[in-house]
Amino acid sequence: MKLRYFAWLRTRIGRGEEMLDPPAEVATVAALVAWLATLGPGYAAALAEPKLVRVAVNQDYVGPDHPVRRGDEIALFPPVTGG
Amino acid sequence: MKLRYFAWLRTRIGRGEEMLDPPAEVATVAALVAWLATLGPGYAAALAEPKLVRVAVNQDYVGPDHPVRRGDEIALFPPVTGG
Amino acid sequence: MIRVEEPPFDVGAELGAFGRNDIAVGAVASFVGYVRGTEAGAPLVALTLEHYPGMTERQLAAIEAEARTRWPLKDVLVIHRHGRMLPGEPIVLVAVSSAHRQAAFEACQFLMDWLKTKAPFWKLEETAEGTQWVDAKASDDDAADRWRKDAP
Amino acid sequence: MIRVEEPPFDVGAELGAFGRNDIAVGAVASFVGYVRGTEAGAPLVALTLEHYPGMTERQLAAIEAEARTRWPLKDVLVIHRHGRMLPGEPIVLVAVSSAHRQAAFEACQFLMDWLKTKAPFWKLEETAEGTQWVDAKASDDDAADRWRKDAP
Repeated sequence: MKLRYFAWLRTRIGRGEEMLDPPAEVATVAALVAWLATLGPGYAAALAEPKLVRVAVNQDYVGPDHPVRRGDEIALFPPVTGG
Repeated sequence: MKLRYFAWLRTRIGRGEEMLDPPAEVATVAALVAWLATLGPGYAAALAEPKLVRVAVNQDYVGPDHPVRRGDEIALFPPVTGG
Repeated sequence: MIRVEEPPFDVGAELGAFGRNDIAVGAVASFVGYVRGTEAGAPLVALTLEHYPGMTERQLAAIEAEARTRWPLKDVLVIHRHGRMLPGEPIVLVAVSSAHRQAAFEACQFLMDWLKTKAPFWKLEETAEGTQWVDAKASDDDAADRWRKDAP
Repeated sequence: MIRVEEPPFDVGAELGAFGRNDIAVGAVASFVGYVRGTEAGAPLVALTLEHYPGMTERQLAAIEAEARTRWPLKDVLVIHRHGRMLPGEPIVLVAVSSAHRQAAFEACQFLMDWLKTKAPFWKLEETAEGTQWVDAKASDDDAADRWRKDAP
């Protein structure tokens, strides 16, 4: 699946997007975030406070129980601050 | 005192302003409006519904008990509809 | 600034320049009222705004002063036309600048609501059938009443 | 209309033209957000807006659609810039036209409140000390929450 990161999640993780292939048991947004946090210190720092992480699947906001599937575009970012 | 009329009060009374010298017992806005209504059919028509008449003394809104004095500029008009 | 004037004003020029003199301005809220082409279904030929010279400026200045006591505003601009105007022409413009958006929005709405119920203007509509004074709307009184500060 | 773009836009030209194609428009409410020259007392060098291309346009279109279900609107214009911008430059413009002022005011405020909490933009402030991501404000969530339609 395609992962995208924005704002300080991007700078902490050190990249804006990547293709990843998580194990089959990673079936929800919450599981995906937990798995990502194990990928390295940058990921761990970026995802240390899961309540500050917003997730969009295929460009729509979703909650932690939303399923994630191969082929999805999944974006992680902090609360938005535009306008 | 100087009387000024606006909008449909002006068109019913038939003039925009005039100098008038009401009797001494006409000491309040309410009394003035009642006295004006006796001056002719145009005045009577304009002032038939006193609750539709707004009054300003020296360019400030006032209530029916406000005193009126020689030398005042007193304006009568319907509820405003600008903006 | 309060301006009561007869000729049409240039909405783009006014709003393009407004608030640009102050680098502390983060938010500009504005409202422009235009003459609509129809009233109650009938085509409108023109609208004439009568006003009470002197009292108009006085009331608008008082409304601006009241807004400034309620919100931390930078600039305030109120332009209100009088005289005869055609469909599509602007009647009134209110613009407010502030550091933050909530103050700008609220003050702009407050200024319009109070202006509608306190500024001595009266609308005369002109249609093919003739002319008619516009009645005050209860909804305008209700809108203005939202801003009343009742004693506790 | 939704526009997400990088260069500065001309506030006067946008607002001067807005809503002028429809004689039924009686009211235009608008909001413009500008880059302030200081943040928390420190002079701001620049502000950079990062966004999520694609999702931004999608969310803004959804916000406009939601506003149109709630109020009888004529035109809606949302311009939101991304990239690096300097103090005094406009960041965002929201304009709404309607027959009557209350709908225009409410919809304009609704659009800004929802945009602030739903459109995927992130502000990076640049001062002499370096750069810093702006934290989301609880007050923005509160403002957006006003418009929630809770089930009875």
